[in-house]
Amino acid sequence: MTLTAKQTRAWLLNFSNKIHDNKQYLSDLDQAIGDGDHGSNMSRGVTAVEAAITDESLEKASDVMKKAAMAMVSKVGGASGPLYGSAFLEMAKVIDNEAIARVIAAGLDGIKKRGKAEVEDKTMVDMWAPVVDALQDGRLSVEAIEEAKAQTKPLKAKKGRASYLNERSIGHLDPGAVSSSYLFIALLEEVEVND
Amino acid sequence: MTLTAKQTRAWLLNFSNKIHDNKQYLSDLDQAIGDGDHGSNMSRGVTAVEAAITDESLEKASDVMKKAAMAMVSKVGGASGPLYGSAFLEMAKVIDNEAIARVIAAGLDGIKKRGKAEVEDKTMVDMWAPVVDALQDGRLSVEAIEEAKAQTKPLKAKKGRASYLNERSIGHLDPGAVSSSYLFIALLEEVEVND
Amino acid sequence: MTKRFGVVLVSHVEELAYGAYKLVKESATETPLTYAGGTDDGAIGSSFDKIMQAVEENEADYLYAFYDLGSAKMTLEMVSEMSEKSVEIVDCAFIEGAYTASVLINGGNDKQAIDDQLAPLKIK
Amino acid sequence: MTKRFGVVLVSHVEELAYGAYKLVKESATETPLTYAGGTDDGAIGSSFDKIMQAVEENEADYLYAFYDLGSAKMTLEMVSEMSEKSVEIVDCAFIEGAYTASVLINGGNDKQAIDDQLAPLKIK
Ligand SMILES: Nc1ncnc2c1ncn2[C@@H]1O[C@H](COP(=O)(O)OP(=O)(O)O)[C@@H](O)[C@H]1O
Ligand SMILES: Nc1ncnc2c1ncn2[C@@H]1O[C@H](COP(=O)(O)OP(=O)(O)O)[C@@H](O)[C@H]1O
Ligand SMILES: [Mg+2]
Ligand SMILES: [Mg+2]
Ligand SMILES: [Mg+2]
Ligand SMILES: [Mg+2]
Repeated sequence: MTLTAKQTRAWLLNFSNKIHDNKQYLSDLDQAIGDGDHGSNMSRGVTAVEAAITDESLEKASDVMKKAAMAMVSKVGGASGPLYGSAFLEMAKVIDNEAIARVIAAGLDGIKKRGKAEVEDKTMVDMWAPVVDALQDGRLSVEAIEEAKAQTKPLKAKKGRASYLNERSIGHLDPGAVSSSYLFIALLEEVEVND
Repeated sequence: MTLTAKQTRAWLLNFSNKIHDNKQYLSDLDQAIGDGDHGSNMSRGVTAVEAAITDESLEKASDVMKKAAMAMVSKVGGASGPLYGSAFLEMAKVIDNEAIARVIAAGLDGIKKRGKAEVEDKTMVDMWAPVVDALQDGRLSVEAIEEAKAQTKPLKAKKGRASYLNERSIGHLDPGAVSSSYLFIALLEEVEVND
Repeated sequence: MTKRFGVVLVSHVEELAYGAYKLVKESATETPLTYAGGTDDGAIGSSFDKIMQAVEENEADYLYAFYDLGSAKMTLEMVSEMSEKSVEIVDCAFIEGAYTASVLINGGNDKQAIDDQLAPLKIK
Repeated sequence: MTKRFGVVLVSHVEELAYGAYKLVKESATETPLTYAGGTDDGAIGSSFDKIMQAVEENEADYLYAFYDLGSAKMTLEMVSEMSEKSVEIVDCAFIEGAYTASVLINGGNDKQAIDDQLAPLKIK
């Protein structure tokens, strides 16, 4: 089944709340291996998303997702802006016609094209890729999301600010993967994804 | 013969006047192949030299030259600051005991060590080197100085801001060589160098 | 004289972008040069809107774009994809690359000469 | 904790030096970091006194010094020769080199690790 504008809005507003609730935690994670702003970046971004998608005249899921994309691109300020922005833009292209697994897969493609990261580079990809696999198998769960999050800890960062740290990035969760976990937990809370 | 403090002061004050008189011209030369500040840099520098060497209690030529050196290093603001400064510092080390040809040769060594330039790199070296040769032969003259200046025009710049221009630096006088010409014309005006 | 080539400077910090602009402009007085630094509210980061403005306001229509660190590049790429102009994002040393390109453009060099002199400065 | 290594940023422009400081400090919060930009009267150029102050005020006694363009390097060399501290002038990309060294110092890396990661950034 495909997502409606209403479901997409609910999903993104739920995600936004989770980001706000965990803003400091995300920044603390980023302070350890980056520049300490992932929480404030994401908070700024999702605040803009809230304002952009509240418009009830947005009739299609693609309209909501495209608005969210531009808000993230314009307002986040860090790497996660163009990354989430690209993901949301690619998802907007298919969200009205494709099942959720294909939608998230399109988002993952957008992130990979924008950031050139691969699995195990310790980036957002390390959350999105396992989620796409789980969705394709009809078994996405909070446990699967938490497991994917934990799997970023032993990785050495190969992209972004954390890559300057080489071995010293090992032992830390990737902040972008953690913020992405909220996106998918929010999805599970708002939508029946495994049907 | 060696230079006295009085002669050294007169030499440098004469040089300073020439710099002030030609400030805009030096900057125009630098605008063509650099960043347009050689005149203002040199003017700022020699103004500080004037203030520093006016002290009559400086009894030795080396005291005057050392004061001039630090003034140039501290106040010029461009490459010519450490270059003239290094030249003056090296000259200060020998000026009380050596003939003028050896003094200027020491200055040239200071410039070469600081800037790593060689003859024909279109720099200050292209004025100082021929002057050292002429002094060693006891035949420094205004004509020799003007000839050395003209010889910088067909050179391609290999050092400094002008080097970014490659072939387009050809056909222009080097501003640092021109400012150096004033130093040596001033020397001729104040001291009997060819004895 | 209208020049075909221009330079855009993109930095995470407003002062860094402006300072780079000042340094470059001193030597490259005629090169179309614009800059964008920091987020919309002046924090450390990149602004899609500021970068887009710098691109659109630049007098040239073929732009060499320089950035300080990789995350600014991604925002710059999105601007590039959405702008009508040709924006060549250059993976060179930020300050040194921008200075080199700007001075060469200022001197009327052709693209091959510019690209040749930028090549040794590619570090990203 | 007092660190052995620190970083000094030297630029021809005040804003560029300060902007670079802000960018680097965001990620390298514990690295001893000082900067000097522009002439004494705020014009474009280098100031021996400002650079000397940046070197002396830095908490570390082994300093990696980064500069924007070659003429600032010469003034930096004179400061280095007159200072009691060990000042290693690094011929790397200004922003990228300073960021790299500072982040590595912040993480407690040894000199070999710092030098290894700076090597690919040498362009001067
Ligand atoms: N090249 C990349 N590909 C995928 N994800 C990336 C890449 N670079 C960075 N990221 C993600 O972005 C997160 C950092 O986001 P943020 O702190 O907003 O960016 P910035 O590095 O600009 O401060 C990282 O934790 C990582 O998940
Ligand atoms: N490496 C060098 N060796 C010798 N002289 C040099 C060198 N680099 C620059 N110069 C001299 O300095 C002059 C420019 O001085 P100035 O305009 O004060 O410096 P800046 O390039 O910092 O603006 C040049 O014309 C040249 O004579
Ligand atoms: Mg960050
Ligand atoms: Mg950031
Ligand atoms: Mg100059
Ligand atoms: Mg200058």
